[in-house]
Amino acid sequence: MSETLFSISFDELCQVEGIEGELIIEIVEYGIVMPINKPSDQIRYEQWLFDTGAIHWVKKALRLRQDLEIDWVAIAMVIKLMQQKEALQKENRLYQRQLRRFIPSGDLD
Amino acid sequence: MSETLFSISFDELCQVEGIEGELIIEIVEYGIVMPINKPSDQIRYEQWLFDTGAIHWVKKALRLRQDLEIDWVAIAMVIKLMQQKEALQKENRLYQRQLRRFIPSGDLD
Amino acid sequence: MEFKDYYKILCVEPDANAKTIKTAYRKLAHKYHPDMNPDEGAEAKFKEVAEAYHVLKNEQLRAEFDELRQYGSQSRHDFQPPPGWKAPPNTGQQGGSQFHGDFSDFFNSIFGGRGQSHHAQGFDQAQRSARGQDIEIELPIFLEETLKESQKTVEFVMPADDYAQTAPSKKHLKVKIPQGVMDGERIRLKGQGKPGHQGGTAGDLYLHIRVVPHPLFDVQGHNIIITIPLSPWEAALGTKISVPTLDGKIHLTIPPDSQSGDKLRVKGKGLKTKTLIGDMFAVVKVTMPEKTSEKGKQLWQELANSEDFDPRLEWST
Amino acid sequence: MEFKDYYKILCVEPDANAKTIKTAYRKLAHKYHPDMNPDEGAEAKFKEVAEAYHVLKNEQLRAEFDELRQYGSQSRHDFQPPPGWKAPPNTGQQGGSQFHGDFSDFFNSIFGGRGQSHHAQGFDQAQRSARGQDIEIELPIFLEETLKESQKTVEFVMPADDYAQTAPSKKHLKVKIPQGVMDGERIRLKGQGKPGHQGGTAGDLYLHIRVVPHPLFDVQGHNIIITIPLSPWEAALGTKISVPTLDGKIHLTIPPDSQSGDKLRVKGKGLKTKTLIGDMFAVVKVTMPEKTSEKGKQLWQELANSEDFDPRLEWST
Repeated sequence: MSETLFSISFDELCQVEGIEGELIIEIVEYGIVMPINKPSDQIRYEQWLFDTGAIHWVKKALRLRQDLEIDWVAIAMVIKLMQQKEALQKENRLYQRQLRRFIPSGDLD
Repeated sequence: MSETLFSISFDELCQVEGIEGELIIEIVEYGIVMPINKPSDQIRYEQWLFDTGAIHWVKKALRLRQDLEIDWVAIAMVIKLMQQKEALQKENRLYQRQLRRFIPSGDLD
Repeated sequence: MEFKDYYKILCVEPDANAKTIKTAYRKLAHKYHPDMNPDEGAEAKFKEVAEAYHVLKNEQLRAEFDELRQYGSQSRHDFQPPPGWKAPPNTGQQGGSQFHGDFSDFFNSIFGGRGQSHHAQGFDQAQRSARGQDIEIELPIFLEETLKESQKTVEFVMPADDYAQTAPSKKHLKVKIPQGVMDGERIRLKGQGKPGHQGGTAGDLYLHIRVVPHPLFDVQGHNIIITIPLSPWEAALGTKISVPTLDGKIHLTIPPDSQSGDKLRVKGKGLKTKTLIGDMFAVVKVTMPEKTSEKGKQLWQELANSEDFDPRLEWST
Repeated sequence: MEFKDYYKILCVEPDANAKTIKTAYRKLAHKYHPDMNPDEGAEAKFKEVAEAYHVLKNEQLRAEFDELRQYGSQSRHDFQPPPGWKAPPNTGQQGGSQFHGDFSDFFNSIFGGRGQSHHAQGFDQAQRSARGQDIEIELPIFLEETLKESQKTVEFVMPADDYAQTAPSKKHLKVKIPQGVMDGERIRLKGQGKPGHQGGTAGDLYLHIRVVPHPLFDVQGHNIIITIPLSPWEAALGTKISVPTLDGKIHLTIPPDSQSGDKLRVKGKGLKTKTLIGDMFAVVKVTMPEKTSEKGKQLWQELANSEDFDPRLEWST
């Protein structure tokens, strides 16, 4: 039976992506992702914990940086917009499903 | 009675924003906006026509570039995502309105 | 007037170099930029950050600020420029970005109109051209009005002149709204924006069309959707009803044994542009009376006994 | 094998300088990047562009390519490297971005495994660490399964080893799915990804939770919504019905004179996490029988006569 985790530590994240801790601190400073234990602010970065959804965005941010050579400010903006888009798409699917319960023929055409 | 227009010419756009034509060509090259008569491709840029919605995005692109000092690739990505977000929000509003016709009490809470 | 410590605003040390200042600015700016952050207060925060950067990125302004800062830091809350400080008269705000050039009283008291043209390359409208600014306003329009060309009187406030002394003024403008405008479209009224300066042309006025949500019709592309409330007996027996459209009523035949959610298409009763005409979709919604009479209750009971119907058949499979 | 003209792919002249090449690459890359463009074919196009850039941005690779290009441009459609061309053996693909390092046969035939580690700074995983790659798979889960901790057997394909000779293989893994997982969440299984190389630790396996749309229940936050089909007489007279929830049936009292769209709240029958329990909302939907008996028609007619009800009252105001 494998252990299931919902988080990843700062150290582990450094290993996963093979990137410097500084880069991760940078990513956090730009607000691309937020450690789940950050708010207390007393926490040193070595103790940061990220949720497993954050890893997905960290990887995407690194990929965008590498593939498109855009800087952190731009990446932060792009990631934020992508996250908002994802949330809207999810909302959309819910509304559509709900609507179809009342109009089974679904979308107009 | 004022004349209503749905487009703006390349020349006019240069005056509006007080920017060089080169910058506008750049914006078009990055796909941030598209002249409405572009597809024919034979059209020289001096003859480009933009729809009045495009102006809105041109201005936003210039503002982002000035205020945040991000480059064109990043601006193109940000603008594209903003446009997609806007479309999703519009769709969302339609679904919500439709849903409320069948569930008048609207959102759950 | 409160003293503004631009270093504190950007969270940098007073000896920070240009690169550090730029990085600090951008980190804060992308967080609070009104295009990225709709929160109340974000725009004000962005303006503050932009003003700090505007001063600190310019060597001369920064030097002047540094000088003042030593003086100002002693009288933080009731700052006045030192006697003899040569603040040029405020020449007002100038174009470019909608954010730059909109500086605080503190800024204006120490720098006046100076340094307001340090825009990025290509944006330096105020110096190269005196074309008036564009103005954009929202124009609410009823769905019915989009069916044919209509006339509207548009009211808006013309902002104060950038250079001279005119105050903001109310403007009225008669406008022809073309057939088939859609929600979110922008209409351009050439030369109806802010007047130009020194012979420059006037800016344009943009009308951002907002189609007012209709009590009966929803819009989907060029089609409109109406919900048709039917009593259960109308749905069961079928009926002919009079249905509103955007231009007058039509008669619609509801077939017997209609169901909630059934959709009837009415050709050509949607939105109209010069090139295409949408349809209207009528969606059946079976609606119950608010109250039932004693006679009614008896009839409902008889129906319950007579009809062989399990509305929740899907639950048992 | 087809000859790939990397200059054509980037739309640049063969004498383009490094800056032009970079600009050309970025212009194309942001258009086709899989994170930005979901269209079919976009990813293939991006990989092509990335490969071209990978070669042309590297002086040595570019020089070798230029040499080959003169040779290759003669036999465009059936390209073979010239006799004696020293293509090192393909050492396989290596980590970093999910796109870089995934080169065409053409690339491999001329450069082999060389030049595959020219990633941007900070990404050069392959050289600094031999930790295995992470793997992410989608895990469909039924809504009912989220109510309590459950066990699942996860099946996935372990990709081929980057370095050695193992083929892709099917893996089975028993996994404990915690109570209250939500759609879109990711679960991490430490060390269950690709094995490491030369003593490196294994990568992780991520399970991306996809809650399967339920035939009856919709999810909104921690609440669930069920539509309750009622016959018109049930709605009029009220009734007691048995309603499914995620864990067994409950009895629900429908009051008389219920209306389509009415919403009943059933406390505590929503989704459950360790810290909170959502509610179930039951939404009434008045549903007509598919067919009406002769007796029924008569009763409907009597109801029509007996009840004083205008379902379309809102249209006349």
